[in-house]
Amino acid sequence: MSTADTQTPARRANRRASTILKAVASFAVIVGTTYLGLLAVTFFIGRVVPIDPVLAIVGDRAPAHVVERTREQMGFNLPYYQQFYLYVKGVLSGDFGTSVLTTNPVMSDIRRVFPATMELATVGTIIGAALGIPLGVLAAVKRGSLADQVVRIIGLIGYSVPIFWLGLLALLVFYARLGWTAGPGRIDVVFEYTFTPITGFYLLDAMLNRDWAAFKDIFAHIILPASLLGYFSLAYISRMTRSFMLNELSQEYIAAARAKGLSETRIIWGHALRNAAVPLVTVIALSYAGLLEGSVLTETVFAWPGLGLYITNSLQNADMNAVLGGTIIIGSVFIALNLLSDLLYRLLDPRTRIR
Amino acid sequence: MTPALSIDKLRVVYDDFVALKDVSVTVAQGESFGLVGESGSGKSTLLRAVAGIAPVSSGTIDVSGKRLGKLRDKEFYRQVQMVFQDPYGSLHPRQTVDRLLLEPLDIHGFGDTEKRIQRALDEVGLGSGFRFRYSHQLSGGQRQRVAIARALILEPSILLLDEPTSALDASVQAEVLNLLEQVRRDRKLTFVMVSHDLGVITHMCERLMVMQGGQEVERLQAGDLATRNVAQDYTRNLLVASEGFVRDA
Amino acid sequence: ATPADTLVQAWAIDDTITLDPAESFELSPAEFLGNAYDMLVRLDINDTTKVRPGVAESWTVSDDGLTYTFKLKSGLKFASGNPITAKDVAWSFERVVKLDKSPAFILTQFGLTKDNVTEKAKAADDSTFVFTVDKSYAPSFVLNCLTATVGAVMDSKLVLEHVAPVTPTDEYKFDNDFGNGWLKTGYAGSGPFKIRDWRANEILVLERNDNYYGDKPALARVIYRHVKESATQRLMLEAGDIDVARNLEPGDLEAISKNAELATTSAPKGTVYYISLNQKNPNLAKPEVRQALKYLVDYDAIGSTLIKGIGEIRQTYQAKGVLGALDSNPFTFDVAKAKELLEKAGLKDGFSVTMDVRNTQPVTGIAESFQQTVGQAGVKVEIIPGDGKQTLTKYRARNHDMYIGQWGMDYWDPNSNAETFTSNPNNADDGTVKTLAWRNAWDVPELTEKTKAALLERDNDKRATMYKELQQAALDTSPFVLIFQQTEVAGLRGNVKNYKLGPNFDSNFVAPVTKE
Amino acid sequence: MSDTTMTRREWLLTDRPQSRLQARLGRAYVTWRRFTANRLAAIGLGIILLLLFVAAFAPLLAPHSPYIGDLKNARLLPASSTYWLGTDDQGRDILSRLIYGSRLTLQVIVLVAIIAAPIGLLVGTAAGYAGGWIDAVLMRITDIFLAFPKLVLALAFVAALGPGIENAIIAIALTSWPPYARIARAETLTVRNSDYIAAVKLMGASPMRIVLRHIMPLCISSLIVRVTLDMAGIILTAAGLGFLGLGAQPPLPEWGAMIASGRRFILDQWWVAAAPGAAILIVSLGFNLLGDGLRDALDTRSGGQ
Amino acid sequence: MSTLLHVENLRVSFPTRTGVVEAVRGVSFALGQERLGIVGESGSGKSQTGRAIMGLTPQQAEIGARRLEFSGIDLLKASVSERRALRGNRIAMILQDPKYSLDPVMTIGRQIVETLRTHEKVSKSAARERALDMLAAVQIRDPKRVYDLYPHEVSGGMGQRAMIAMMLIAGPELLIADEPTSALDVTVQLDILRILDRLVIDRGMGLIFISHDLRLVSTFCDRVIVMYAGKIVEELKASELSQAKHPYTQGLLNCMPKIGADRHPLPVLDRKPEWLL
Ligand SMILES: Nc1ncnc2c1ncn2[C@@H]1O[C@H](COP(=O)(O)OP(=O)(O)OP(=O)(O)O)[C@@H](O)[C@H]1O
Ligand SMILES: Nc1ncnc2c1ncn2[C@@H]1O[C@H](COP(=O)(O)OP(=O)(O)OP(=O)(O)O)[C@@H](O)[C@H]1O
Ligand SMILES: [Mg+2]
Ligand SMILES: [Mg+2]
Ligand code: NI
Repeated sequence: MSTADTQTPARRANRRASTILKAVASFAVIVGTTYLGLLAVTFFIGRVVPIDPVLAIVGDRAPAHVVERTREQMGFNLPYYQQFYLYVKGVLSGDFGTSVLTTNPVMSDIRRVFPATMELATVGTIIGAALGIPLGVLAAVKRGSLADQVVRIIGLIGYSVPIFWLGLLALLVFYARLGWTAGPGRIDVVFEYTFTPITGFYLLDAMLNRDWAAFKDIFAHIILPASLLGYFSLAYISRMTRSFMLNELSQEYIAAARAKGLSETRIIWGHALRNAAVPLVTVIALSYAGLLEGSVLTETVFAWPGLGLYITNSLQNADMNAVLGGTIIIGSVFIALNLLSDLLYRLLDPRTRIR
Repeated sequence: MTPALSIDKLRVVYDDFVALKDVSVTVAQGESFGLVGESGSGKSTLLRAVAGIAPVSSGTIDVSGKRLGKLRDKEFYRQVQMVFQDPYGSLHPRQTVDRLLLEPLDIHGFGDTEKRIQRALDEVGLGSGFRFRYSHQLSGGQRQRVAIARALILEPSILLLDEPTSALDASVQAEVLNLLEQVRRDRKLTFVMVSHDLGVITHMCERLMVMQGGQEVERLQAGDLATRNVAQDYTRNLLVASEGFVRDA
Repeated sequence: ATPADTLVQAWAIDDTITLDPAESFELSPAEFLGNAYDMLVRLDINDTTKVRPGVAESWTVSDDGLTYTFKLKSGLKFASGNPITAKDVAWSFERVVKLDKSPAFILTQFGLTKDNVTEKAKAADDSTFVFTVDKSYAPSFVLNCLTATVGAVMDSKLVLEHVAPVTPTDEYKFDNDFGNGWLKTGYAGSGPFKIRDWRANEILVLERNDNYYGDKPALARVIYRHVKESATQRLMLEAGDIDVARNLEPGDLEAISKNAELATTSAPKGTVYYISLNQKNPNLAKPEVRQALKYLVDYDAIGSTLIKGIGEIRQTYQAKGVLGALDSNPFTFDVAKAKELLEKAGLKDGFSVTMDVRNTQPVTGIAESFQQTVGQAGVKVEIIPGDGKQTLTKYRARNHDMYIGQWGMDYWDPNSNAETFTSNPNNADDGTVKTLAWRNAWDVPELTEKTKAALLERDNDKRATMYKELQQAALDTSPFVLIFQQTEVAGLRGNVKNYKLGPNFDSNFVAPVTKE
Repeated sequence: MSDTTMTRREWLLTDRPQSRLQARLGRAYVTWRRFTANRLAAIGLGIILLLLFVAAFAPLLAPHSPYIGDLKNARLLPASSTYWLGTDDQGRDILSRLIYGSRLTLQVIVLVAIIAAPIGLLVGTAAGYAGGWIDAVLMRITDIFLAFPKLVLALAFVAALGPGIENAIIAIALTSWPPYARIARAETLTVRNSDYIAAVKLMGASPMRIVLRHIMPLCISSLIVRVTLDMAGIILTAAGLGFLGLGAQPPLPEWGAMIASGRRFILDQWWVAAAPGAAILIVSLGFNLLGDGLRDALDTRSGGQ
Repeated sequence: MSTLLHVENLRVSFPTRTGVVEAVRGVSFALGQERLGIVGESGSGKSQTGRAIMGLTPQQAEIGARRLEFSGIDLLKASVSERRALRGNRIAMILQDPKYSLDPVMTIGRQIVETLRTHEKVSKSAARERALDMLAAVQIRDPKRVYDLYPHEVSGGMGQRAMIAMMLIAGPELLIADEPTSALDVTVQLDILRILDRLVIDRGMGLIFISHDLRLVSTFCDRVIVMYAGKIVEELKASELSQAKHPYTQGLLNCMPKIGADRHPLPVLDRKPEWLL
C-alpha cells in the first residue's frame, strides 16, 4: 500500500493545481516585494550618498548658475517621495531613465554591459564547475589523502588571493611574457570594423557570423579573466562538492549499492554525485549569481566593459538612474537564478517534484 | 469525579490531510489508557494534539474538567507532560542531563533545584554519576529514563507516553516499563500510552483503543485481548501477527 | 599588433560624458573634439602665447577693441560635405549661448546673452563673421578663448536635421534642443578626423575626414581604448596591442623609457596641483600658518619620486608657457622656518586638521607625504580619502579643512587661472561666482579688482606684468600651496612617429602621426 | 580500575563527569582532540595565534615606524638587511607596516564577525522558528539584501558614512549577514520540529526562550564554521574596498590598502604588493584551515560516525 | 545439504579515539541452504558480522578470521573485484531500513535493473521484463506502476519489497537480511517474511536472518545464533529456543511482556560480567 494511492486521482489533481497556484502566487509576491525593496533601498542610497549628482553632468568647473539650472532640470529639487514616485512610475512603464554618464538610456547601456559580464561569468562558471566538481569528488572519495589536501589547498588559495593582484600577475605571465593569451578587453581593435555584435555575447556572435578569426580572438581575450573567475568559483564549488559528497557517501544507499556489487566508479558518479547534484545546483547558481554581479576588480584589471564597472562608476558619480537600473538587473538575475535553481532542484530531486 | 482527560470529536488536519477524524476518548483519573494501531493511524497525533503541538481544527479537549484553548499556559504543562518515542531525538544534543532537568525548574521558577534534580534522578534509577553527562554519553534506556525524569520533575498528574520503549531492546524495555509502572503507582498518575506492541499495551493499560486511519476501530479491556474477545477483523489481524511467523502448511 | 593604418591608444576615457562641444568640458573629450572639430582660431602649439588661423583665414580688431571681424577661408566643407559658412559660425555661437551649458561662460563672459547673441555674433556675409564684445578686452584674451572647444564650428544644416522638440520652460525658453541630444554621441564638424563611434567606457573611434581642407592625416583611423590601469596599459604597449599608452605612472614610464622598442614623449599641460586651505578654519586663516605650510612640502622628494616624469615642481599658479607666467619657486622644505612661523601664529604645538583627498595618484601619494612632513612641525593631518565626485561635492560646499586637487585651465589664457585663484567677487556662502578663492573663503577684494583690470589691459607686456604681480601676491599670502604642474606623458611603440602632445588637451593633435 | 588516580586525560574523557565544569571541559577536550587530530587545522590555529601574537606585540616586533618613511632616499627598495621586506612608495618599511597592519586585520575580522553573525543568527532563528508572516517578512528582507549587489551596498554605506576602516567594517558586516541568516534559518527549520524542541515547549518555555537558549546554541557551531571560512572573503572585501579607495584611511597600514597601492608597482617592484598579499593569503588560509577543522570537530553528525 | 559459507573466528574491530572497539570477537558458524537467525541486543555485533561477510565493513575497521569461505572461495584472499563480482550476484544483503537504503533520486525499476545489468549481460528490455517479474515475485500488486516510482513515493513495506527484489534479481545463493522488518508494521512484517521464506524454499537459497526479535526468529528460522557483546553465547535449533541454556538467552525470552501473562514487575536481565569472556 503506498501513501500515493491512498489519495484519489481527483484529489491529487486538485491538490496539484492548488500547489501550483500557491507556488505561482507566492512567487509573484516574492518577486514584487523584492523588486520594490530593491528600488526603495537603491533610491534611499542615492539620497544618502554625499555626492552631488549634478556634478557628474556639468563637471567641476561649471559656473554656479549652470549647476543650479541643471539640478532643477533633473528634478533633484523635488521632495524625495515625489522623486521616488516619478522613478517607480517610469520603471513600471519600462523606462529606467537615462544615464548621465553615458548619455544613453540605462536599458541600452545595460544591454551592452550585461552581456559582457554574463559572457565572462558563464565561461568562468563553466570552467569552475568543470574542474571544481571532479576535484571535489576526488577529495571526498580520497578523504584525508594527499589528493584531498592538495585540492583543499588549491581551493583555499582561491579563497584567499586578492583577484586584482592575481589578475595583474596572470596578465604579466600569460599575456606579456608567454603570449599565450590575448590582453585586456573583449576583442582586438582589428575587428572593430568587421565584427558586428548581434546579441552582445561575442563568442556567440562570432559563431553566428561564422567569423572564426574573430572567435579565436574573442576566445583568447576571454580565457584569462574567465579562468580567474573560474578559479574562484572552483574554490567554492570544489569545497561544497566535497562536503556534499561526504554526506552522500555516508548514506545507507551507498552501502546498498555496494551490496549490489556496483563498481566504485558507478557508485560515486552514478549514485553519490547524482544525489549531491541536488544541493550543488543551488551552490553553482549562487556562485554564478555572484560572478554576474560583476567583479569590478577583474573588470578594472582586464578593461572589461562590464556591469560591475558600470554600476561602480555610476555610483561614484551619483548617476542614480544607472545604479538603479543595474541593481534591478542584478536583482532580477538573482531572482531568476533562484527560480532556476529551484526548478533544477525540483527536476533533480524527485522528492520535491510536483506529481 | 471529573475525568482526567476528556477528548471530544477531535479532528487534526495537516495541510489537507486529515490525520485524526473526530476521535473521542475519556480517561479517568489514575487510569492507564492505551492506544494501538498500525503506523500512521494517528496515535501520536492524538497525544500531540493534547500536548498542544498538533494543529487541532475542531473538537474539544478537557483536562481535569478545564477546557483547553488554542494556547496552553504554563499551568497546563505542570499538569500534563509527555515522553517521546525516540530517546535519541528527544534530548537536546548539547545539554547535559543536569541542564535538561534544570530547564523546566527554571521555567516554572522552582526553588531548591539541587534537591529536585537529585531526587528525580534517583527516582528513575539513575545515580548522580549520570548527572553531568551529555545525551550522547547515554544508552537508549538511560536516555528514556532521563526523559521520564524530566517529565516527572514538574510533578504532573497526566503523562502522555508515545511509544516510550519501541526503540529499546527487549531487556531494556522491561526495565523502563517497570519504572513507569512504579512511578504511576507512587504518584497516582494518569497514563495515556501509545504502542504498536499489543503485549506492552496489555501489560501497561487497563483499557485500550485500536485505531486505523485516524479513526477508532474498537475499544477494549486489556483482558479482552488475552481472551481474544475482539469484534473487529483488523484487531484480530493485529493479534495474529503479534504471535510471530506461522509457516503455511 | 595593431593595423598599420590605425593608431590605437589606451587611455582612461571614462570622463567622456558627451561629445557636444557646447556641453563637453572634460579632458578626454577635449582631445576628441580638438581633433574632430575646427574653430575660428587655433592655438599655436609651437608658441603658445600666439594663435593661428583655423576656419578663419584672418581677423581684425576694431580700435575700440569691441568688434572682431573674421574672414573665413573659402571653399571649406564639413565632413558631411556641407559648405562651411559664416552662418554656421554664428549659429554655433548662438547655440552655445542659448543652451548655456558648463563651458558657455567662455563665450558669455564677453557679454553675450540669449537675447543679444544673434546681434553680437553675426554673419556679415557667407565668409565674414563679426563678433562684438561688451568691453575692450585684451585681444589675446578674446582670441585665446575662441580656441576652446566650445568655439567649435558646427555643421548647422546637419545638426538641424537632428533637433528634438522640447517644451519651453522658465529656465529654457526654446522649443528645441539645438541637436544637443543627438550630438551627445553624434558628430557635425570639420576637423581632420570625424568621430565614428563612441561606446562609453569602452572605445572611441576617430576616422579620417576626407573633406578636411588642410593636411590630411596619414592614418585612416585613431582608436582610443578605455584602459584605466597604468600597469595594464604598459603590458599592452609592450605586447604591441596598443600604439600609445596615455596614463602611465612614474614607475611604468621609467620602464618604458628603458625599453628599446618603445619611446616616450611628454608635454607640460595647463594643469596645476595644489593644496588649498579653507579660510573658514581659524587656524588655517592665520597668514603665518598659510606660509608655514608652504614650507612643509618636501618639494624635492616629491619631484624626484612621486611625480617624476609626470610633473614638474611649480609654486605659482599659472602654467608654464602661458602669457605672464611667473617662474618662481621660492619655497623649500624647511621645518625650522615653518616652526618659527607657527610659533608666531601662536601654534607652537601645532594643531589638527583634516584633508580631503581623492583616490587617485599622484594626489594620494603627495597627500601622504605631506601628512608626514607637516607632522614634523607638529601639525596632525587626518586624510579623508574619497571618490573624486564625493570629495569635490564637499569641496564645492566649502566643508573641507584642507583639500588637495588640481585645476586645469578652461581656455589657454592667464585669466582662466587668475580669475579662479585670485578673485572672489562675493565671499558670501551663496556667492554666485564660485572661484577657487571662494571655495576656500579667501576674501580678496583688491586682488579681485586687479584680476579684472588685467583683463582689460590691451597691451600684452603690461598685461603679463599684471599677472606676474598677482602670482607673487598669491605666493606671499594665498591659502594655496601650489606643488607642481602636470606633464602629460605618453609611451609609444617605436614605429609611431610625429606624435606630439600639446599644451592643452584640445591641442593633442593626432593628425600628423604616422606609423612606420 | 578502582582507586588509582585518574590521569588528567581520563578525567576529561570520563563518561561520568562529576560536575558541570568537568562535563564542559570534557566536551571541549573531545572537540579539541578531534580538532588537533587534523594536522592542517592545527596549522591554521597556529597561524591565527601567531597573528594574535604579532598584533599584541607589534610595537616590540616592528623594526621601523610603520608611518614614517624616507620618500627621497628609501623608496621602493627591495628586501635588504635593513628593510627585510623592502619599502613601499612612501619609503616606509613594509615589514613594520605588515606587523602593525595585523591589528587592523584583526579588528576587521572581529568586528565583522561580532556584527554580522549575531544579526544573521537572530534573523535566521527568529524567522525559522516563528514561521508564518514573521518568517515571510524577515526572509523577504534577507532576500532583498541578498539580491542587492554587495559592492553597491558597501560602497553606498561607506559613501554615506564617510570613509575609514570602521565604516568599511560596518558596510561589510551589513552586507554579509544575509547568508548567515539563511544558514541559521535552514538549521532552525530542521530542529524546529524535532522532539527535543517539542519537549522544551512542553516544559512551558516561551518562544523567546526556546530560540535564545535552545535553538541558537545549535546553530552557532555551523555559523562559527561558516564565519571562519568567510574570513578570507571579509579580508578581501576590505581589501577590495581599499582598492576602490574606501577602506582604511592613509597612512594606516591596512593590508588590503597596501596591496591596492602596491599593485601599481607589481611589474617592477613586485614585493610591495606581494608582501601584504602573502600576509592576507596566509591569514585567510589560517582561518580557512581553522574553519575546516572546526567543521570536522564540531559537526557531530559526520565527524562522530 | 552442502555448506555454503564457513565462518571461523571472525573478528571485526574499530580503532577509535578512545581505544579499539571490538565489535565482533571470534564468531564461528557454518551455513547451508537454510534459515539461520542471528539475535542479540543492540550493539552485539549482528550487523557487523553480516557486513563482514559481504565485505562492506567500513575502511578503517580491522577484519580478521581463521576462515571466511563462500562456496570454496576464500573471501579474505579474494581481490576487490572478485568480491565485487560476488556481491549482489551470489551473495546479497538486505539492509535494515528501506527508507535510507534506496537511492532517493533513482526510480525503483532502474535500481533493480542496475543490479541485473551489473552482473549479467542482458538487453535493456529484457532486464526490464525480469525486473517486473521480480517485483511481481515479491508480491507487488502493480509492478508496472511501482517500477517508475521513486523510493519516497512508496510505503515502507513496499520499499522493503523493492529492496528485496533488487537484491534477489541476480539470483544469489546466499542472502543476508539485516533486520529486514524491524521498521515495518507487524502485519507488513509477516508479508515480507513470507516472501523470504518462499525464496529459501523455492530457490534453495541460504539465508542469514538478523533480528533482535526472539519471537520472530524462533518462529521463522531453522537455527538461531544468540550473540552478546560480539560473541556467540549460544547456538540452538529455533524450535528449541524456549529451552535455551544460557541465562542471557533465557533472560531475553523472559523479559518480554506477553498478552495474558500478568507479571508485574517484568523480570529484567541481570548482566553478568562473566558473559563477556
Ligand atoms: N507534521 C505533519 N505534517 C503532515 N502530516 C503529518 C504530520 N505529522 C503526522 N502526519 C501524518 O499524520 C498521520 C498520522 O501520524 P501519526 O504520527 O499520528 O501516526 P502514528 O499512529 O503515531 O504512527 P507511528 O506508529 O508510525 O508513529 C500520518 O499519516 C502522518 O503521515
Ligand atoms: N564505524 C564504527 N566505528 C566504531 N564502532 C562501530 C562502528 N560501527 C559499529 N561499531 C560498533 O560495533 C558494535 C556492533 O555493532 P553492530 O552494528 O554490529 O550492532 P548490531 O548488533 O547490529 O546492533 P543493532 O541491533 O542496534 O543494529 C557496536 O558496539 C558499535 O558501536
Ligand atoms: Mg507515532
Ligand atoms: Mg544492526
Ligand atoms: Ni588581442
